[in-house]
Amino acid sequence: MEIRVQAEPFDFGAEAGAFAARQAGMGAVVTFTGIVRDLEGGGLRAMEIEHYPGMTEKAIEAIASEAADRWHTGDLLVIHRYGPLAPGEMIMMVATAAPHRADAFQAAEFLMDFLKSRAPFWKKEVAQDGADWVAARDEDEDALNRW
Amino acid sequence: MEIRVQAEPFDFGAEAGAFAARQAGMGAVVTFTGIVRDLEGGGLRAMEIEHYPGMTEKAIEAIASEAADRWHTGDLLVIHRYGPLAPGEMIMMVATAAPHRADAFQAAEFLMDFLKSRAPFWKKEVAQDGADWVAARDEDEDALNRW
Amino acid sequence: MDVLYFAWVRERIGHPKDCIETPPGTVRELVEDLCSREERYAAAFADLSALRVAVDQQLSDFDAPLDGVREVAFFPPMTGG
Amino acid sequence: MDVLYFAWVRERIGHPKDCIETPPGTVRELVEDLCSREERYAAAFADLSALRVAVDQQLSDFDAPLDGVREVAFFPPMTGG
Repeated sequence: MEIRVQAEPFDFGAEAGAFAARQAGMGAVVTFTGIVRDLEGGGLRAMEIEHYPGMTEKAIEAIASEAADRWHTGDLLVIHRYGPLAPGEMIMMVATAAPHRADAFQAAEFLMDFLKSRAPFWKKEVAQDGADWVAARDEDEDALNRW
Repeated sequence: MEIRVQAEPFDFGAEAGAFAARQAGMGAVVTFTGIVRDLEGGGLRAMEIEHYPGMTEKAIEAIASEAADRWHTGDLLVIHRYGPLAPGEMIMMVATAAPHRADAFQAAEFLMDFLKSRAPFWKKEVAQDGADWVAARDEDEDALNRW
Repeated sequence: MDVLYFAWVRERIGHPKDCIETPPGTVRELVEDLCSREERYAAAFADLSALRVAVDQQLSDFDAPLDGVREVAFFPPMTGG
Repeated sequence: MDVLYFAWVRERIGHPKDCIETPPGTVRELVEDLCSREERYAAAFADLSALRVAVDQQLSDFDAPLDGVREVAFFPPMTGG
Protein backbone atom coordinates (compact mmCIF):
# COMPACT_ATOMS: atom_id res chain seq x y z
CA MET A 1 0.00 0.00 0.00
CA GLU A 2 1.42 3.34 -1.02
CA ILE A 3 -0.01 6.74 -0.04
CA ARG A 4 1.41 10.04 -1.21
CA VAL A 5 0.09 13.48 -0.27
CA GLN A 6 2.05 16.05 -2.23
CA ALA A 7 2.03 19.52 -3.77
CA GLU A 8 3.95 18.38 -6.87
CA PRO A 9 2.25 17.12 -10.02
CA PHE A 10 2.36 13.39 -10.73
CA ASP A 11 2.53 11.58 -14.06
CA PHE A 12 -0.71 9.57 -14.17
CA GLY A 13 0.30 7.41 -17.13
CA ALA A 14 3.70 6.56 -15.66
CA GLU A 15 2.19 5.80 -12.23
CA ALA A 16 -0.62 3.68 -13.69
CA GLY A 17 1.77 1.78 -15.97
CA ALA A 18 4.30 1.09 -13.22
CA PHE A 19 1.55 0.04 -10.80
CA ALA A 20 0.02 -2.42 -13.29
CA ALA A 21 3.44 -3.79 -14.27
CA ARG A 22 4.31 -4.80 -10.70
CA GLN A 23 1.07 -6.70 -9.91
CA ALA A 24 2.30 -10.29 -10.23
CA GLY A 25 -0.55 -12.76 -9.88
CA MET A 26 -3.28 -10.14 -10.18
CA GLY A 27 -5.70 -10.35 -13.08
CA ALA A 28 -7.27 -6.90 -12.78
CA VAL A 29 -6.07 -3.34 -12.26
CA VAL A 30 -8.45 -0.37 -11.93
CA THR A 31 -7.35 3.26 -11.83
CA PHE A 32 -9.23 6.47 -11.22
CA THR A 33 -7.90 9.95 -11.74
CA GLY A 34 -9.63 13.22 -10.89
CA ILE A 35 -8.99 16.22 -13.10
CA VAL A 36 -9.61 19.93 -12.36
CA ARG A 37 -12.63 20.95 -14.45
CA ASP A 38 -13.12 24.51 -15.58
CA LEU A 39 -16.28 26.32 -14.44
CA GLU A 40 -19.37 26.28 -16.66
CA GLY A 41 -18.55 28.95 -19.23
CA GLY A 42 -14.87 28.97 -18.27
CA GLY A 43 -12.96 31.46 -16.14
CA LEU A 44 -11.44 29.20 -13.48
CA ARG A 45 -8.02 30.56 -12.55
CA ALA A 46 -7.11 27.89 -10.04
CA MET A 47 -8.47 25.17 -7.83
CA GLU A 48 -6.82 25.55 -4.42
CA ILE A 49 -6.73 22.45 -2.29
CA GLU A 50 -6.22 22.88 1.45
CA HIS A 51 -5.52 19.88 3.65
CA TYR A 52 -4.80 18.98 7.27
CA PRO A 53 -1.15 17.88 7.40
CA GLY A 54 -0.73 14.92 9.71
CA MET A 55 -4.37 13.90 9.72
CA THR A 56 -4.58 13.56 5.92
CA GLU A 57 -2.11 10.68 5.64
CA LYS A 58 -3.67 8.88 8.63
CA ALA A 59 -7.20 9.25 7.26
CA ILE A 60 -6.21 7.94 3.81
CA GLU A 61 -4.31 5.06 5.38
CA ALA A 62 -7.36 4.08 7.42
CA ILE A 63 -9.58 4.20 4.31
CA ALA A 64 -7.12 2.14 2.25
CA SER A 65 -6.70 -0.41 5.06
CA GLU A 66 -10.44 -0.85 5.24
CA ALA A 67 -10.60 -1.37 1.47
CA ALA A 68 -7.85 -4.00 1.72
CA ASP A 69 -9.80 -5.74 4.52
CA ARG A 70 -13.12 -5.74 2.72
CA TRP A 71 -12.04 -6.98 -0.68
CA HIS A 72 -9.64 -9.54 -2.00
CA THR A 73 -7.08 -7.07 -3.33
CA GLY A 74 -3.40 -6.92 -4.04
CA ASP A 75 -1.66 -3.57 -3.92
CA LEU A 76 -3.36 -0.19 -3.49
CA LEU A 77 -2.00 3.23 -4.46
CA VAL A 78 -3.36 6.67 -3.54
CA ILE A 79 -1.81 9.96 -4.65
CA HIS A 80 -3.52 13.24 -3.68
CA ARG A 81 -2.22 16.73 -4.35
CA TYR A 82 -2.74 19.96 -2.42
CA GLY A 83 -2.03 23.59 -3.21
CA PRO A 84 -3.08 25.57 -6.29
CA LEU A 85 -3.94 23.58 -9.44
CA ALA A 86 -4.81 24.82 -12.94
CA PRO A 87 -7.78 23.56 -15.01
CA GLY A 88 -6.84 20.27 -16.69
CA GLU A 89 -4.33 19.31 -13.99
CA MET A 90 -4.74 16.01 -12.22
CA ILE A 91 -5.81 16.33 -8.59
CA MET A 92 -5.42 12.76 -7.46
CA MET A 93 -5.41 9.13 -8.47
CA VAL A 94 -6.09 5.73 -6.99
CA ALA A 95 -5.05 2.34 -8.36
CA THR A 96 -6.23 -1.05 -7.16
CA ALA A 97 -5.15 -4.55 -8.12
CA ALA A 98 -7.06 -7.78 -7.48
CA PRO A 99 -7.25 -11.34 -8.78
CA HIS A 100 -10.74 -10.57 -10.20
CA ARG A 101 -12.24 -7.44 -11.64
CA ALA A 102 -15.17 -7.06 -9.24
CA ASP A 103 -12.82 -6.64 -6.26
CA ALA A 104 -10.61 -4.16 -8.11
CA PHE A 105 -13.63 -2.03 -9.12
CA GLN A 106 -15.29 -2.18 -5.70
CA ALA A 107 -12.10 -1.26 -3.85
CA ALA A 108 -11.48 1.69 -6.21
CA GLU A 109 -15.02 3.01 -5.82
CA PHE A 110 -14.88 2.58 -2.06
CA LEU A 111 -11.58 4.48 -1.91
CA MET A 112 -13.00 7.30 -4.01
CA ASP A 113 -16.23 7.60 -2.03
CA PHE A 114 -14.37 7.85 1.26
CA LEU A 115 -11.55 10.09 -0.03
CA LYS A 116 -14.26 12.44 -1.27
CA SER A 117 -16.02 12.89 2.07
CA ARG A 118 -13.76 11.53 4.81
CA ALA A 119 -10.24 12.69 3.98
CA PRO A 120 -9.46 16.22 5.19
CA PHE A 121 -9.22 18.12 1.92
CA TRP A 122 -11.11 21.28 1.00
CA LYS A 123 -11.40 22.73 -2.49
CA LYS A 124 -11.65 26.40 -3.34
CA GLU A 125 -12.43 27.63 -6.83
CA VAL A 126 -10.64 30.87 -7.67
CA ALA A 127 -12.23 32.68 -10.63
CA GLN A 128 -11.81 36.14 -12.17
CA ASP A 129 -14.60 37.55 -10.02
CA GLY A 130 -13.82 35.94 -6.68
CA ALA A 131 -13.21 32.69 -4.86
CA ASP A 132 -15.62 30.12 -3.44
CA TRP A 133 -15.22 27.05 -1.31
CA VAL A 134 -16.68 24.02 -3.07
CA ALA A 135 -19.68 22.77 -1.08
CA ALA A 136 -19.91 19.10 -0.19
CA ARG A 137 -22.68 17.46 -2.21
CA ASP A 138 -25.45 15.45 -0.54
CA GLU A 139 -24.96 12.71 -3.12
CA ASP A 140 -21.34 12.31 -2.04
CA GLU A 141 -22.45 11.80 1.55
CA ASP A 142 -25.19 9.43 0.38
CA ALA A 143 -22.63 7.44 -1.62
CA LEU A 144 -21.06 6.29 1.67
CA ASN A 145 -24.24 4.50 2.69
CA ARG A 146 -23.90 1.84 0.04
CA TRP A 147 -20.81 0.35 1.67
CA MET B 1 -14.73 6.43 -29.20
CA GLU B 2 -11.73 4.33 -30.12
CA ILE B 3 -11.72 0.53 -30.47
CA ARG B 4 -8.64 -1.51 -31.29
CA VAL B 5 -8.53 -5.29 -31.70
CA GLN B 6 -4.92 -6.29 -32.21
CA ALA B 7 -2.35 -9.04 -31.79
CA GLU B 8 0.39 -6.60 -30.76
CA PRO B 9 1.06 -5.63 -27.14
CA PHE B 10 -0.02 -2.17 -26.00
CA ASP B 11 1.59 0.14 -23.45
CA PHE B 12 -1.06 0.48 -20.74
CA GLY B 13 0.62 3.40 -18.97
CA ALA B 14 1.14 5.35 -22.19
CA GLU B 15 -2.42 4.67 -23.36
CA ALA B 16 -3.94 5.58 -19.98
CA GLY B 17 -1.84 8.74 -19.71
CA ALA B 18 -2.61 9.92 -23.24
CA PHE B 19 -6.32 9.17 -22.79
CA ALA B 20 -6.54 11.12 -19.53
CA ALA B 21 -4.53 14.03 -20.96
CA ARG B 22 -6.94 14.60 -23.84
CA GLN B 23 -10.17 14.69 -21.75
CA ALA B 24 -10.83 18.43 -21.69
CA GLY B 25 -13.80 19.28 -19.49
CA MET B 26 -13.98 15.84 -17.90
CA GLY B 27 -13.46 15.51 -14.16
CA ALA B 28 -13.02 11.75 -13.95
CA VAL B 29 -11.13 9.05 -15.83
CA VAL B 30 -11.40 5.34 -14.99
CA THR B 31 -9.26 2.63 -16.53
CA PHE B 32 -9.34 -1.13 -16.28
CA THR B 33 -6.68 -3.50 -17.51
CA GLY B 34 -6.82 -7.27 -17.55
CA ILE B 35 -3.58 -9.21 -17.04
CA VAL B 36 -2.82 -12.87 -17.85
CA ARG B 37 -2.63 -14.71 -14.51
CA ASP B 38 -0.55 -17.80 -14.08
CA LEU B 39 -2.36 -21.00 -13.03
CA GLU B 40 -2.58 -21.93 -9.33
CA GLY B 41 0.84 -23.38 -8.68
CA GLY B 42 2.30 -21.97 -11.91
CA GLY B 43 2.98 -23.73 -15.19
CA LEU B 44 1.00 -21.58 -17.62
CA ARG B 45 2.90 -21.44 -20.89
CA ALA B 46 0.49 -19.20 -22.75
CA MET B 47 -3.01 -17.82 -22.80
CA GLU B 48 -4.27 -18.09 -26.38
CA ILE B 49 -7.06 -15.77 -27.32
CA GLU B 50 -9.18 -16.62 -30.34
CA HIS B 51 -11.64 -14.11 -31.76
CA TYR B 52 -14.13 -13.69 -34.60
CA PRO B 53 -12.63 -11.16 -37.01
CA GLY B 54 -15.30 -8.84 -38.32
CA MET B 55 -17.83 -9.53 -35.60
CA THR B 56 -15.46 -8.61 -32.77
CA GLU B 57 -15.13 -4.95 -33.72
CA LYS B 58 -18.88 -4.63 -34.35
CA ALA B 59 -19.78 -6.25 -31.04
CA ILE B 60 -17.41 -4.00 -29.07
CA GLU B 61 -18.67 -0.94 -30.92
CA ALA B 62 -22.26 -1.83 -30.03
CA ILE B 63 -21.32 -2.31 -26.36
CA ALA B 64 -19.40 0.96 -26.23
CA SER B 65 -22.22 2.84 -27.97
CA GLU B 66 -24.68 1.55 -25.41
CA ALA B 67 -22.38 2.67 -22.59
CA ALA B 68 -22.15 6.13 -24.16
CA ASP B 69 -25.96 6.27 -24.41
CA ARG B 70 -26.60 5.13 -20.86
CA TRP B 71 -24.17 7.36 -19.00
CA HIS B 72 -23.00 10.93 -19.27
CA THR B 73 -19.55 10.14 -20.59
CA GLY B 74 -16.90 11.78 -22.69
CA ASP B 75 -14.51 9.59 -24.63
CA LEU B 76 -14.29 5.79 -24.41
CA LEU B 77 -11.34 3.58 -25.34
CA VAL B 78 -11.23 -0.22 -25.72
CA ILE B 79 -8.12 -2.19 -26.67
CA HIS B 80 -8.32 -6.00 -26.80
CA ARG B 81 -5.59 -8.37 -27.90
CA TYR B 82 -5.80 -11.80 -29.51
CA GLY B 83 -3.24 -14.52 -30.18
CA PRO B 84 -0.83 -16.12 -27.68
CA LEU B 85 -0.01 -14.14 -24.51
CA ALA B 86 2.46 -14.92 -21.73
CA PRO B 87 1.65 -14.73 -17.98
CA GLY B 88 1.91 -11.11 -16.84
CA GLU B 89 1.04 -9.69 -20.26
CA MET B 90 -1.87 -7.32 -20.57
CA ILE B 91 -4.85 -8.76 -22.39
CA MET B 92 -7.00 -5.70 -22.75
CA MET B 93 -7.90 -2.31 -21.35
CA VAL B 94 -10.80 0.07 -21.25
CA ALA B 95 -10.75 3.76 -20.36
CA THR B 96 -13.75 5.98 -19.71
CA ALA B 97 -14.02 9.72 -19.12
CA ALA B 98 -16.96 11.57 -17.60
CA PRO B 99 -17.74 14.85 -15.87
CA HIS B 100 -18.41 12.93 -12.62
CA ARG B 101 -16.88 9.81 -11.18
CA ALA B 102 -20.04 7.71 -10.89
CA ASP B 103 -20.59 7.80 -14.68
CA ALA B 104 -16.95 6.96 -15.41
CA PHE B 105 -17.04 3.97 -13.03
CA GLN B 106 -20.41 2.69 -14.21
CA ALA B 107 -19.49 2.95 -17.89
CA ALA B 108 -16.21 1.09 -17.27
CA GLU B 109 -17.90 -1.72 -15.32
CA PHE B 110 -20.63 -2.01 -17.95
CA LEU B 111 -18.00 -2.24 -20.71
CA MET B 112 -16.12 -4.93 -18.81
CA ASP B 113 -19.21 -7.01 -18.01
CA PHE B 114 -20.31 -7.04 -21.64
CA LEU B 115 -16.83 -7.50 -23.13
CA LYS B 116 -16.48 -10.52 -20.85
CA SER B 117 -19.62 -12.33 -22.04
CA ARG B 118 -20.82 -10.67 -25.24
CA ALA B 119 -17.72 -9.95 -27.33
CA PRO B 120 -16.57 -12.96 -29.40
CA PHE B 121 -13.31 -13.87 -27.67
CA TRP B 122 -12.36 -17.29 -26.32
CA LYS B 123 -9.47 -18.01 -23.99
CA LYS B 124 -7.42 -21.18 -23.95
CA GLU B 125 -4.89 -21.93 -21.23
CA VAL B 126 -1.84 -23.81 -22.51
CA ALA B 127 0.10 -25.55 -19.73
CA GLN B 128 2.93 -28.08 -19.63
CA ASP B 129 0.48 -30.96 -19.46
CA GLY B 130 -2.11 -29.86 -22.01
CA ALA B 131 -4.46 -27.10 -23.05
CA ASP B 132 -7.96 -26.17 -21.84
CA TRP B 133 -10.56 -23.72 -23.01
CA VAL B 134 -11.51 -21.37 -20.18
CA ALA B 135 -15.15 -22.00 -19.25
CA ALA B 136 -17.52 -19.06 -18.99
CA ARG B 137 -18.42 -18.44 -15.34
CA ASP B 138 -22.03 -18.23 -14.18
CA GLU B 139 -21.17 -15.13 -12.19
CA ASP B 140 -20.03 -13.37 -15.36
CA GLU B 141 -23.38 -14.12 -17.00
CA ASP B 142 -25.17 -13.03 -13.82
CA ALA B 143 -23.21 -9.76 -13.83
CA LEU B 144 -25.10 -8.71 -16.97
CA ASN B 145 -28.41 -8.74 -15.13
CA ARG B 146 -27.54 -5.74 -13.00
CA TRP B 147 -27.57 -3.39 -15.99
CA MET C 1 -23.74 -19.36 -46.97
CA ASP C 2 -20.63 -19.61 -44.77
CA VAL C 3 -20.80 -21.56 -41.53
CA LEU C 4 -18.00 -20.71 -39.08
CA TYR C 5 -16.81 -22.53 -35.96
CA PHE C 6 -14.77 -21.12 -33.09
CA ALA C 7 -12.90 -22.41 -30.04
CA TRP C 8 -13.73 -26.01 -29.05
CA VAL C 9 -16.54 -26.19 -31.59
CA ARG C 10 -13.92 -25.64 -34.30
CA GLU C 11 -11.61 -28.18 -32.68
CA ARG C 12 -14.31 -30.88 -32.43
CA ILE C 13 -15.47 -30.40 -36.00
CA GLY C 14 -11.88 -30.26 -37.19
CA HIS C 15 -12.04 -27.25 -39.48
CA PRO C 16 -13.04 -23.59 -39.11
CA LYS C 17 -15.57 -23.23 -41.93
CA ASP C 18 -18.11 -24.96 -44.16
CA CYS C 19 -19.89 -23.58 -47.21
CA ILE C 20 -23.56 -24.50 -47.59
CA GLU C 21 -25.06 -24.19 -51.07
CA THR C 22 -28.76 -24.27 -50.17
CA PRO C 23 -29.38 -23.34 -46.54
CA PRO C 24 -32.41 -24.78 -44.72
CA GLY C 25 -35.06 -22.58 -43.10
CA THR C 26 -33.64 -22.05 -39.62
CA VAL C 27 -30.45 -22.35 -37.60
CA ARG C 28 -31.86 -25.40 -35.83
CA GLU C 29 -32.46 -27.16 -39.16
CA LEU C 30 -28.92 -26.27 -40.21
CA VAL C 31 -27.61 -27.92 -37.05
CA GLU C 32 -29.69 -31.04 -37.77
CA ASP C 33 -28.34 -31.19 -41.34
CA LEU C 34 -24.77 -30.88 -40.09
CA CYS C 35 -25.23 -33.51 -37.37
CA SER C 36 -26.53 -36.01 -39.92
CA ARG C 37 -23.32 -35.57 -41.96
CA GLU C 38 -20.75 -36.95 -39.56
CA GLU C 39 -20.24 -38.04 -35.97
CA ARG C 40 -17.89 -35.13 -35.17
CA TYR C 41 -20.66 -32.61 -35.94
CA ALA C 42 -23.04 -34.55 -33.69
CA ALA C 43 -20.36 -34.44 -30.96
CA ALA C 44 -19.87 -30.69 -31.36
CA PHE C 45 -23.62 -29.97 -31.30
CA ALA C 46 -24.54 -32.55 -28.63
CA ASP C 47 -25.56 -29.89 -26.08
CA LEU C 48 -27.02 -26.80 -27.71
CA SER C 49 -27.39 -25.08 -24.33
CA ALA C 50 -23.57 -24.96 -24.22
CA LEU C 51 -23.44 -23.18 -27.59
CA ARG C 52 -24.05 -19.70 -28.90
CA VAL C 53 -24.91 -18.73 -32.46
CA ALA C 54 -24.31 -15.56 -34.44
CA VAL C 55 -26.25 -14.83 -37.62
CA ASP C 56 -24.52 -12.35 -39.93
CA GLN C 57 -22.23 -11.43 -37.03
CA GLN C 58 -25.08 -10.65 -34.60
CA LEU C 59 -25.79 -12.84 -31.57
CA SER C 60 -28.98 -14.72 -32.36
CA ASP C 61 -30.81 -17.94 -31.44
CA PHE C 62 -31.44 -21.37 -32.85
CA ASP C 63 -34.89 -20.47 -34.15
CA ALA C 64 -33.55 -17.65 -36.32
CA PRO C 65 -34.50 -17.91 -40.01
CA LEU C 66 -31.68 -18.22 -42.55
CA ASP C 67 -33.38 -16.56 -45.50
CA GLY C 68 -30.90 -14.12 -47.08
CA VAL C 69 -28.25 -14.86 -44.45
CA ARG C 70 -24.61 -14.85 -45.58
CA GLU C 71 -22.81 -16.11 -42.47
CA VAL C 72 -23.69 -18.25 -39.45
CA ALA C 73 -21.21 -18.92 -36.64
CA PHE C 74 -21.27 -21.42 -33.77
CA PHE C 75 -19.14 -21.09 -30.64
CA PRO C 76 -19.11 -21.66 -26.87
CA PRO C 77 -20.04 -18.90 -24.42
CA MET C 78 -17.58 -16.05 -24.83
CA THR C 79 -14.73 -15.41 -22.41
CA GLY C 80 -13.36 -11.99 -23.29
CA GLY C 81 -12.07 -9.23 -21.04
CA MET D 1 -4.20 22.19 23.60
CA ASP D 2 -4.06 23.31 19.97
CA VAL D 3 -7.27 24.31 18.20
CA LEU D 4 -6.99 24.31 14.40
CA TYR D 5 -9.27 25.82 11.77
CA PHE D 6 -9.47 24.91 8.08
CA ALA D 7 -11.09 26.25 4.91
CA TRP D 8 -13.83 28.86 5.50
CA VAL D 9 -13.75 28.29 9.26
CA ARG D 10 -10.15 29.48 9.21
CA GLU D 11 -11.07 32.42 6.96
CA ARG D 12 -13.97 33.55 9.17
CA ILE D 13 -11.95 33.31 12.37
CA GLY D 14 -9.01 35.03 10.69
CA HIS D 15 -6.21 32.73 11.81
CA PRO D 16 -5.41 29.02 11.54
CA LYS D 17 -4.76 28.16 15.18
CA ASP D 18 -5.41 28.98 18.82
CA CYS D 19 -3.70 27.59 21.92
CA ILE D 20 -5.95 26.85 24.90
CA GLU D 21 -4.26 26.64 28.32
CA THR D 22 -7.02 24.91 30.26
CA PRO D 23 -9.48 23.08 27.99
CA PRO D 24 -13.10 22.65 29.09
CA GLY D 25 -14.77 19.23 29.39
CA THR D 26 -16.12 18.71 25.87
CA VAL D 27 -15.82 19.98 22.31
CA ARG D 28 -19.21 21.70 22.67
CA GLU D 29 -18.02 23.63 25.73
CA LEU D 30 -14.88 24.60 23.82
CA VAL D 31 -17.06 26.02 21.03
CA GLU D 32 -19.11 27.98 23.59
CA ASP D 33 -15.95 29.40 25.16
CA LEU D 34 -14.61 30.46 21.74
CA CYS D 35 -17.94 32.01 20.69
CA SER D 36 -18.00 34.12 23.84
CA ARG D 37 -14.59 35.56 22.96
CA GLU D 38 -15.36 37.44 19.77
CA GLU D 39 -18.05 37.89 17.14
CA ARG D 40 -15.99 36.22 14.40
CA TYR D 41 -15.92 32.96 16.35
CA ALA D 42 -19.69 33.16 16.83
CA ALA D 43 -19.99 33.70 13.04
CA ALA D 44 -17.78 30.71 12.26
CA PHE D 45 -19.66 28.43 14.68
CA ALA D 46 -23.17 29.75 13.96
CA ASP D 47 -24.36 26.48 12.41
CA LEU D 48 -22.69 23.46 13.95
CA SER D 49 -24.48 21.12 11.53
CA ALA D 50 -22.33 22.67 8.78
CA LEU D 51 -19.15 21.83 10.69
CA ARG D 52 -17.06 18.77 11.34
CA VAL D 53 -14.65 18.24 14.22
CA ALA D 54 -11.54 16.11 14.57
CA VAL D 55 -10.10 15.25 18.00
CA ASP D 56 -6.43 14.29 17.91
CA GLN D 57 -6.73 13.89 14.13
CA GLN D 58 -9.69 11.50 14.25
CA LEU D 59 -13.15 12.52 13.09
CA SER D 60 -15.26 12.93 16.20
CA ASP D 61 -18.36 14.76 17.44
CA PHE D 62 -19.25 17.79 19.52
CA ASP D 63 -19.93 15.73 22.66
CA ALA D 64 -16.43 14.25 22.68
CA PRO D 65 -14.52 14.81 25.96
CA LEU D 66 -11.29 16.81 25.83
CA ASP D 67 -9.49 15.19 28.74
CA GLY D 68 -5.91 14.45 27.65
CA VAL D 69 -6.54 15.73 24.10
CA ARG D 70 -3.69 17.57 22.35
CA GLU D 71 -5.36 18.84 19.19
CA VAL D 72 -8.90 19.73 18.13
CA ALA D 73 -9.72 20.86 14.58
CA PHE D 74 -12.85 22.46 13.11
CA PHE D 75 -13.66 22.49 9.42
CA PRO D 76 -16.50 22.27 6.90
CA PRO D 77 -17.51 18.93 5.30
CA MET D 78 -14.57 17.60 3.33
CA THR D 79 -14.34 17.82 -0.44
CA GLY D 80 -11.45 15.60 -1.46
CA GLY D 81 -11.06 13.32 -4.43
